[in-house]
Amino acid sequence: MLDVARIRADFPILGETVNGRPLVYLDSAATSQKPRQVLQAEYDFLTHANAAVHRGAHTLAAEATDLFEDARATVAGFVGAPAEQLVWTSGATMGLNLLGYAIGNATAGRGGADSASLALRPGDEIVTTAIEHHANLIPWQELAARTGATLRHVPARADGTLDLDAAGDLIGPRTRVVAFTHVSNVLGIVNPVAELVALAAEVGAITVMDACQSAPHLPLDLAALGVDFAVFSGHKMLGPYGVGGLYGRAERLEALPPFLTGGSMITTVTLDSAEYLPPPQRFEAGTQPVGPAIGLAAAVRYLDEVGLDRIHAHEQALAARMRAGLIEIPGIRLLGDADAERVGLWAFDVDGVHAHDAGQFLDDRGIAVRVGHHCAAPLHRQYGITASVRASVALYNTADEVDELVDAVRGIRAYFGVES
Amino acid sequence: MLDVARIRADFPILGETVNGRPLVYLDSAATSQKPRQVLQAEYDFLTHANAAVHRGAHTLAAEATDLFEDARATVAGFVGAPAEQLVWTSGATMGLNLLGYAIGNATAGRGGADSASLALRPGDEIVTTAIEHHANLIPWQELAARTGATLRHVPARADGTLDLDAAGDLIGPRTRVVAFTHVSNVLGIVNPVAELVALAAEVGAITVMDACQSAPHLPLDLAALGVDFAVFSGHKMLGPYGVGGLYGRAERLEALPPFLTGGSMITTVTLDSAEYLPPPQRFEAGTQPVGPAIGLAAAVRYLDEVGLDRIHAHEQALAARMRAGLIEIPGIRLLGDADAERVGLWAFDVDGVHAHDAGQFLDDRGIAVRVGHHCAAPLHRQYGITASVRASVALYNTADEVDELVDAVRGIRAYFGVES
Amino acid sequence: MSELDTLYRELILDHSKHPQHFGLAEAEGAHATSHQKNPVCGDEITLRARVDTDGETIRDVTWEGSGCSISQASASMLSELVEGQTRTEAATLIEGFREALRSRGQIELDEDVYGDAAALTGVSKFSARVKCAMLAWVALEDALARA
Amino acid sequence: MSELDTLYRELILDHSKHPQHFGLAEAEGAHATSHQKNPVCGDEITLRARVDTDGETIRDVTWEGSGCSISQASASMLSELVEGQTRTEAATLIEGFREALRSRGQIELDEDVYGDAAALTGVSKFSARVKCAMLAWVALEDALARA
Ligand SMILES: Cc1ncc(COP(=O)(O)O)c(C=O)c1O
Ligand SMILES: Cc1ncc(COP(=O)(O)O)c(C=O)c1O
Repeated sequence: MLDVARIRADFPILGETVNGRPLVYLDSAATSQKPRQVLQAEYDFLTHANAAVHRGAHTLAAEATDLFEDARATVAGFVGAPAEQLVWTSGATMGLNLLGYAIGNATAGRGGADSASLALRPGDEIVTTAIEHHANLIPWQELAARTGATLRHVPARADGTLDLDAAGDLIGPRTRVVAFTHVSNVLGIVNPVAELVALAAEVGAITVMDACQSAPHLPLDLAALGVDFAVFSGHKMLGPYGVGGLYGRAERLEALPPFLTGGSMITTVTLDSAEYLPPPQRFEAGTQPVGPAIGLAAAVRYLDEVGLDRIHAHEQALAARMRAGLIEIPGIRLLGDADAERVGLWAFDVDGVHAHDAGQFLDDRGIAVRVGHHCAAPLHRQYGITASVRASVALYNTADEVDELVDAVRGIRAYFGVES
Repeated sequence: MLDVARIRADFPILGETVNGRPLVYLDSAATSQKPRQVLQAEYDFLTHANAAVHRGAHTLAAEATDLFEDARATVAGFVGAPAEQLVWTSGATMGLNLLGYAIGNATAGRGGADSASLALRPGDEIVTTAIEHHANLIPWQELAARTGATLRHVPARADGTLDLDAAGDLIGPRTRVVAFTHVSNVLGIVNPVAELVALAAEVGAITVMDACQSAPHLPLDLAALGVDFAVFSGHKMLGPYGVGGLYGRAERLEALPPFLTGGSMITTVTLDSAEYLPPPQRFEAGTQPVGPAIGLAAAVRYLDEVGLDRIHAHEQALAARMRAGLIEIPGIRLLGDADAERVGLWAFDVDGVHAHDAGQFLDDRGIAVRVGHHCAAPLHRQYGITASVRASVALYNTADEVDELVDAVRGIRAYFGVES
Repeated sequence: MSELDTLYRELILDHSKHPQHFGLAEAEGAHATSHQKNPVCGDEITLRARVDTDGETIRDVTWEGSGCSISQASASMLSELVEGQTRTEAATLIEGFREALRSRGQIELDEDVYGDAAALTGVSKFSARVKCAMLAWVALEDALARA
Repeated sequence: MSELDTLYRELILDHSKHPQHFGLAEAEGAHATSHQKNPVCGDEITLRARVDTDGETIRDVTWEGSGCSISQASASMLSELVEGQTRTEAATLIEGFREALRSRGQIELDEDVYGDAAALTGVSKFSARVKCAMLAWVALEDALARA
């Protein structure tokens, strides 16, 4: 069991009131709140050791470099990776774009000899899924458009689970990339990574996993999962804005041409050409988000101290309680109500009331949920709606908060005059 | 005159000691220190109003969105631009890569009808200069390599000033992009922007200005300077890591195809294609560095309150004092010692002593300077060296600190046994 | 009246449930149409109108769309309001409406001028909803610019 | 001795001013060469060596390069040290050297084992300079791997 009261005391914002009611923050899937320890770590760094890293010989710079590289090792360890296989990014969106553009660059003949293995030819296929966040969809659309490759999609069944039979048919000898999310930010279902990785391995395709919604909620061992690449965002896992991670298997990272270019990622530069450092530096052009990286290291230390197993159990219990309450309410339809392993979020549709209005009603009671398509418009279209309400929990949420949500949801349709 | 003592009190790190000596921080051109007000602004936001912006209907999200957009207006105003012409980036390197890739995308036929105006054809020329930071050089090398355009360079004279006659010859009908730095991070010289803009305008080329080293040190009015695009980094201007700005003239931004793709930059998304929002959102895929942006707004408010005119005067006085001291020392050669307007930095070479050793000697006295090629390897090659020592000041530096530097530099060659 | 009730006035819920001028008229030569979208929540509105042969008077405002009650009610109220007004009057109304909605509760909409749409005054205190209320008005502005 | 003097021992300054084995030998078939670079400060070292016909003994270590006194002295000291050693001995020396330099002042280099190069012990407390001292050693490691 988690000592949630003690945890809450570390998150100053949870004491806020909204419209005169205590804040009930159920929007952690959009962005999590940050504990004191994270803010303090960044503050301490900026007031005691801040200096340009990897570039200076002075004491402060050496100290800053050590702290920055320690942060890399800490965050890498948290996701089951050696330090040198973790590239800092500004967030998951950036990490996925990095992959799309770097593969595009390989296709354009940039990079070293082994980069050719990543080049796409017209007719090659990129496979993603029907449930992706736009960040794991549009970069692949653009890569396909630039290279002449074809984009295909693993369909989702009505209950939100991926159709693995269809995936088996789709993934074939022309497949070069298989990009999928570990956990959908709308459905909360943990996808069958092992099966997808096996299908991709059979045809030698690169796997790219979006770990945004799993990293803060499940014990994560990327090396064991066997994916080639994975991305996550700091701000969703108790960390600061402006930092995220890209994990890559050593030989895949090594083969990848640079994406962003500039300072600190080169060995030799003349006016007309440049040679590039090995990973991870090759992908870290310019000044890195040093403060945010140090903050993120404090965040994963915090998560580790509480324990991901316990966090997962706590959040699953809250999700189960939420489901039990919501399915009793007339006119509420849960999206992705499958019998599957999941994280602590539910998106739902309120019959006869637009999600925006439902969200406003909840906000009036101090309850912060997300409304809209949650950057997964195609998935909402599949459910015949343009928007839904999503309530998502984190380690700092309580059963009482879940009950308050359920209670409030019960009042929505009456308020808007929709008969049940 | 600046009340430097009062300013210093706002920067907690300036009270640190290094090797038992009070820290003399002369490396602000690499990264500046951050005042309490900036740290506090970010802290207040994260502990009172943090939520996902542009995406939620709940009160916290609305508050966060307002603060985030207010920050945009503040930072835009600081550089002389309307809010909607400022795109958030993770830093200057990212902003320059955004331009390189977006122009590449236009060349590949992406973007709207007016994007075609930005497309490059083989034989087209991109002009940059011999004094650029790698961040304003390698992205153009890569763009040239991907599109078949040719990269050319405005040479620098021995005193570090740009050779405008040569620029006049170089910039011609085939020139499509002219990219130059406002102030070199090695030479400190303010470049002739008006002349370069006029040369580019004559042939209809796009101008891209790197304002990294001017934004924190000079009053900046990008609209008045007439450049098409400009970039700067938050961490060099008293702001947090992980945020920067890209300014664009309205019609140029409008013509530019997207670079990073993902959430929050689209209107309609299907599984196979997407339509994009107008600027600035078109260029802001995924979660933005909200905390850092709010911190950066506090930083520019701080700079504005002190006054850029007064800051510039103070820093110029320190630079003049530094020059007067250094040129008296045998074996010291200043790079870019031209009779030109400049900011407060000097790079120099110590005859017979490697820059790394010189920097170590200064560090022993608590003086933090930068040593190396400062991400401008070609420029150092032109001076026949691979590395130099650079001392750079900011508003919080004092005349005493400059004197300490000069004093210490006087001892370098003797320590390393080099006769003068 | 609770905060929430100042947003969801009875009149707004009425209009959203019984939208006026709903259902797009057949497009003829004289009609101008505008499609507007709020990308965050997927609200969409298509609005159509024509300007009379006098070159001034707005006629036959119809619309279609889906979205939250604020955006739907606003389209309904707007259509009633501007039917028969001149371009210039409509432009003034739109400007005034925009200003009031962006005023964060500082400016009230006058019922004598805005009719039922004055009930949207309360939206200005909910900055995340201003776009919803503006959607139809932006569509009309856009349509008139092309009519 | 000041902190700085623990870094810049007399011996280091001597070697950097009078580098031993400096000047690359002509490359013959049996020679292996490695070029290493520290991208931050532009230090460069090219080191060449050959392994005797016994397949073990290191001979004719020469080098060339430019950089700070630490990197130059380290190359000079290393060349003296490994001349005539076996591959295995050199590998052990390199490993021990790397460990000591990364120890942040915890591990001392034994003068009986490392000769003049033991004077580089002080570098381990200056983490930004560890790369400088390692440069030649990495070059030797790389060259031997190909010899
Ligand atoms: C002139 C100049 N341009 C570009 C950059 C790159 O900025 P950043 O590393 O913040 O992206 C720097 C700083 O390193 C610089 O001084
Ligand atoms: C599943 C998933 N993927 C990608 C993203 C994009 O993350 P970011 O906006 O931090 O780049 C998100 C969050 O919005 C997400 O939930």
